[in-house]
Amino acid sequence: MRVEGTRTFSAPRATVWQVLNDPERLAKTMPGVESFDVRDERNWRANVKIPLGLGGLRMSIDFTKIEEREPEFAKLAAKGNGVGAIMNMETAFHLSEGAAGGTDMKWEADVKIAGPVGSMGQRVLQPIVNQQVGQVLNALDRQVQEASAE
Amino acid sequence: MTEVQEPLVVEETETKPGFVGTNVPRKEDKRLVQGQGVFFDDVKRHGMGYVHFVRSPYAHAKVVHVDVSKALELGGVFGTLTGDEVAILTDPFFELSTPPGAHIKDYALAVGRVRHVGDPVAAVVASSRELARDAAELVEVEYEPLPPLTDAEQALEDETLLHDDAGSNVVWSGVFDWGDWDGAKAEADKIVKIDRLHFDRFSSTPLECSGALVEYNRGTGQWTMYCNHQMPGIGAIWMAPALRTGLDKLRFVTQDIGGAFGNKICLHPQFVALCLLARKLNRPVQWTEWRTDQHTANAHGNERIFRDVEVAVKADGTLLGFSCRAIDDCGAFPRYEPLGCIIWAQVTPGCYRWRNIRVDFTQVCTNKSPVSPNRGYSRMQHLWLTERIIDIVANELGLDPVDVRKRNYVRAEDMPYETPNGCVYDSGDYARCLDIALELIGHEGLEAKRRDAESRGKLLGFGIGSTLDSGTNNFGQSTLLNPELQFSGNNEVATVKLDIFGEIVVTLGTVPQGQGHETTAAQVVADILGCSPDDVHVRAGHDSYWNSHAGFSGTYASQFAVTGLGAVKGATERLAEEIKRVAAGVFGAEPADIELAEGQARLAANPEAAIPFMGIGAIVNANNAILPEDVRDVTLNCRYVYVPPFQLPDKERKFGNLTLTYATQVHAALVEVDPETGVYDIVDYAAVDDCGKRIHPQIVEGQVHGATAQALGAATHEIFAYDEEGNLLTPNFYDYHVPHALDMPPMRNGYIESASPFTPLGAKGMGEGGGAAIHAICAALQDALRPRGNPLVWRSCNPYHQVWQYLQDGKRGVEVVDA
Amino acid sequence: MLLREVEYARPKTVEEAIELLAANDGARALAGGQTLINVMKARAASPDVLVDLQDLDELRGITETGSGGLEIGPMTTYAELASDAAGARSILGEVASSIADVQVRNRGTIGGNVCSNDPTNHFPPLLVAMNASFTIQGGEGERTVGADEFFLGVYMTAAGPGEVLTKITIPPGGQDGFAAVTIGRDGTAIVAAAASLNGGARVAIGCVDAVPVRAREMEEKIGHDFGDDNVRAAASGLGGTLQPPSDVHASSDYRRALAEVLAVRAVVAARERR
Amino acid sequence: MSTVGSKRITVTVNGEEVDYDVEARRLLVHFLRDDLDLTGTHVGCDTGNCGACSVLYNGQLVKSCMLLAIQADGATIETVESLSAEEELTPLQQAFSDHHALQCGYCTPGMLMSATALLRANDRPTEEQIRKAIQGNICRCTGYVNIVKAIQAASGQGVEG
Repeated sequence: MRVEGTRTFSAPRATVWQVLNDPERLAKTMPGVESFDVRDERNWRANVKIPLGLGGLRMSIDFTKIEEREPEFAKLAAKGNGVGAIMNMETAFHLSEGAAGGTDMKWEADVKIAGPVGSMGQRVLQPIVNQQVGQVLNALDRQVQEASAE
Repeated sequence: MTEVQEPLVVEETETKPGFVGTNVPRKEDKRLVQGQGVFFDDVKRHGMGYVHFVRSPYAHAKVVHVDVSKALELGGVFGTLTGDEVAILTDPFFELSTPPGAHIKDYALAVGRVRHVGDPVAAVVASSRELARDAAELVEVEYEPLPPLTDAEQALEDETLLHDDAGSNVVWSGVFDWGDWDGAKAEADKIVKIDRLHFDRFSSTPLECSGALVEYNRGTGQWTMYCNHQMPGIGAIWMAPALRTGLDKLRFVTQDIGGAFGNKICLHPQFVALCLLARKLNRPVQWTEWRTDQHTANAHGNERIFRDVEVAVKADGTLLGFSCRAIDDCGAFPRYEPLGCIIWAQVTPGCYRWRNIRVDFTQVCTNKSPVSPNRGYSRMQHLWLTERIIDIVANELGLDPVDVRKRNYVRAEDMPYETPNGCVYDSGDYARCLDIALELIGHEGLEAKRRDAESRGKLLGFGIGSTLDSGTNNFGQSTLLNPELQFSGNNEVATVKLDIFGEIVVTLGTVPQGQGHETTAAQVVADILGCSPDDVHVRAGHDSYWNSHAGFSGTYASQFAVTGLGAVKGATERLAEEIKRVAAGVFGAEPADIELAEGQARLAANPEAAIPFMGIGAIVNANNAILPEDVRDVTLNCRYVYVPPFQLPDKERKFGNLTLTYATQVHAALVEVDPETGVYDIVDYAAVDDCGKRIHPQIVEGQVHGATAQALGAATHEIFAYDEEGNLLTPNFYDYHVPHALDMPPMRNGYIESASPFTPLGAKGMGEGGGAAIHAICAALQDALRPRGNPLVWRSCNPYHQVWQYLQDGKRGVEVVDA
Repeated sequence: MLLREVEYARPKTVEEAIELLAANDGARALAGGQTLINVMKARAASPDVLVDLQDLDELRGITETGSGGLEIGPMTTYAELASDAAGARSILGEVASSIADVQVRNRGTIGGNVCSNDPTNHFPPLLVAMNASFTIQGGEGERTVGADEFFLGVYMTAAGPGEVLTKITIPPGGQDGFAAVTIGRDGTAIVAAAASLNGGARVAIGCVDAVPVRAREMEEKIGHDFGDDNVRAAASGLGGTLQPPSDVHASSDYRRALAEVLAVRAVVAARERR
Repeated sequence: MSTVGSKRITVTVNGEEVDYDVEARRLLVHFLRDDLDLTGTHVGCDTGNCGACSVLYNGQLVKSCMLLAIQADGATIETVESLSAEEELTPLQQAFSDHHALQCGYCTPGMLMSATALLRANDRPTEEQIRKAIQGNICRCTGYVNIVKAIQAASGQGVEG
């Protein structure tokens, strides 16, 4: 399933770029992260418990930065493994100078979920993904604020 | 009299002959209503292990590595089995197809690659069901995803291959060309062209899933499978060579089976895995399939796409013939296929007299669940095509579908009727069945009903489905696909014996799943021996060690009333003759002087001189020194193999009689569509059936009800739908909605009896004809939507969103050109 | 089938239940179990601890508070709602009796229905339309949350970890309507719409997002004119404001179209209720 | 109070009181079938849709696959095995046979329990009420036609299962 959108940050593009490329900060934007380790500057692994009200879906997710053109484009691949679900996601960010020194981010993500959850949860997955994405973007906003405050 | 009368219940004690044709109480019922039936999952053994399969989450992927070590460390785990072991310990199952399909390698577990979601990659055995699943979660499998193929037409391009050994995704292809299609086009006034018709995937989804408890006998090397395989004969033919053992090393035992409908014919891969585990772990192992497993990885009905359909028709609606490309999607492995590539030809012209038919047929593999015969197997798909053609042609030419049918139906006076491809329709009166259906559903009041619906903001639609249920296969048809195959004809076995205390014991080669074989067999025996069905003990279920069986034994393809009961009749007549010889010997009379009645053998001329069956049984089994020499060959244990009168088909012309009997179904439906939402109700329904002589009318009616319900499900909500990743989106009864009690329309039933001239009892196989309901609903929707853009109903499954879509885009994909 | 290992407790009081739920963030309250047990069977989600609320009689029952107002114990089953106990607001019984089947209605509870908040559930949109409020008890005592704030996401509500939903309050009223398209009769909802007319109109749509969606524009356009024409006019364009999921039962566009049709039918049904 | 992973429960099944150690995760249906060997209660799905596992739980119709055995501590359960003694069929069971309301017989135990619950509450149900009462029980053989007939016939005799 594809989700995409745009987001405007009241911070310079360099700051947004920096946040998007800082695993530590990125980690803080993801829901239910229990542990996060940086293998190298292109590869990270996160153990997450995606908060589903009925008791959370545990996954270990490997992130790989597969493409970047500083400061306007980055592409990230995520491969998640959990019981009953396997997730493959590719997400891309386009940053451009926005009005009043702000930054416009155009993003798109292609999320593929296989396994029992993938087939059984169809009617609930899309709302969940949309909602999680919303939370990630809000968290990203906060990180950008913090970063520009520093 | 067209209404089926209320069941007549025969008194338990009644012993008058003439039971065939009456509703005697079903012998199966008592144990089943008391919860005392024995289904495979009810069988337990000391120390048995529970099997859980580790299944692929991917539709298509390389299996890089399977690591079972963590699972083996878990307490209570007895052992595991992986694809690597299977590849060493077994040979691939034999394939029925010619190349490329012939080169496909199909094993009990995935070897090196998974080809559909749910494809088993490993098995774990543990001391409890829960532990087995826990352990299965600890098996680590590394996959390398490959592009999934979920579209049959895309599969034809062979850009991605499922089976490298085959070198193509095509399993089998061939052109069937009967009559003179080009001549028909020249003779026609109009050619109706339909771009695409799509018969969707579904299956009968028996309520009891598949499974078995398997024991291995180290001393004899024999496996015993307490299971629900519905066709053990063919199961053993697949399994024995794969396991590198003999047929007699495989014992299949079934008692009660919770429905099968064809879906329990292709269990050999799972069963081979169980056999390997039972031997490896030296303990009984038990596997119970889950609903989700049955939906993702057992047996779907064939999905079939018809492209470039052309119909040659005269201005008055006389049909001359049709041509099309058929693309059949058999999923990841052929298993029982490519037999579906010929089975449809049993009903090539449907119910109609057109003589010129050309079908370019191709079957391909995709990354979906494998298929297997499913009630109405392969004929259902083809008959949907012929019925859709009738209603589309009528719609396009502004003709009445009733008139078009009556004008083109094979007529009663044409029976027996030879079809363009050499099949022989034995008997029937389609037009009369249609008249009865129209009467039952009140067709004359149709326009008034339309106006009434309109006044309530609804669109009323009327539709007919007229189909044939071809029964008793000539397996020679397989040679039309693969000339190398050494199959032809058909056979079934029964034994009937008279025991020392006078018990009459019957064993069948068939494997019943609710069709009432114990009851109908007893009816036939009782009539011949002059006793009550209550005096006849028909062994429940099937045990391949103790039930005599033949190569084609089993319960499938609408044939029990012909082959099974034909065998019972033959064996009973032999027993009757032996009883008469014994009695004649005792009385110093001739066998011809003896009559059998009231459980006795007696002198017709002097009924006082009678020996009860108990006496006959005692003399032959325990007191035979009193018998004259010339009667001592009598065993009172008679076996008969019924063999239908078939010839080898002509391989060159793909011509010959492929089945013995043709039961008729003519259904009619009224639907009301809510044009705002696409939601529709089936407000009235009529089903008329003609299966020749009815042995047990109540059982026949029950089969009609059930087959109709399954087809109504397939027409409305039942669809195995996949996303582009190859995830099955309807893996359970939430999303795969089968009819519940509130979903069923009122059902009016009628029947006629056109006895078959070709069968021992004048009966025809039946039970698979419900496909008529799919056609009736599609036609009714077409009729209802006509005022709203007259869209083409091109899918066989039409849930509400599909109907709404028709209303939005009015998609046509049909044109009429002057020839 | 075959759940993962789980711990179990069967408290005798709400306080005990809250203690148990607070003690382990993997703990879940078990009400009727008609959703939770199923999810656990699939092992799609697996609580570490189940806190079985079956003995908490204080969470059962329906009290009339006058002019159609109700206080409903969350452990009240669909069957109890259907059996006219909620006579003052007959819509509750009508909707309850159309959920699934007898077996589910005997076990399933209104509290479980709203707390699981599966997008296809009937009660979330209905209770939003009825402007219900939800009383939640936790370690820090009791708080009350309005319907518009209660539903947070799929399987997520304001009743968080260590908390128990103790009361559902329906304000006075009576002109309620509900309309749904389901998969077969009494089947899973494809889209559901609920309306309650109390002065103005409150309209909520289910199965089009993670939470029930208020049709606020439509409500404003309706104002106090519940006539067919005005309601239809008010509903047109509603679909465009939604981003419904698309699945095997419905495309996003189909859900948008159904939302408009069903919203109208729900309002009309509410208007016609006597 | 503390939580448990398993527990000895006391349940009255078909009139007999049984004590049994069960894991907290054990479903009631597996407890009945595998632990107590009451195999008349069947499993036809894994999502609580088919009703083949229907039993009476404290007099109420439930699906035993949607309940944990440990929840049943202290409860009274009736399964299909309780309906009739070895020989005599009840009028409901007899009506199922007389009207050919079963073919493979797999859904029948659950169907009988649903009909029993209906007839205890309403001895003259209408067809609509009967269909509503068995809505939670899937049958793949009969199309429900003869099941509805059989329940009507049984209720004509004003009997409970």
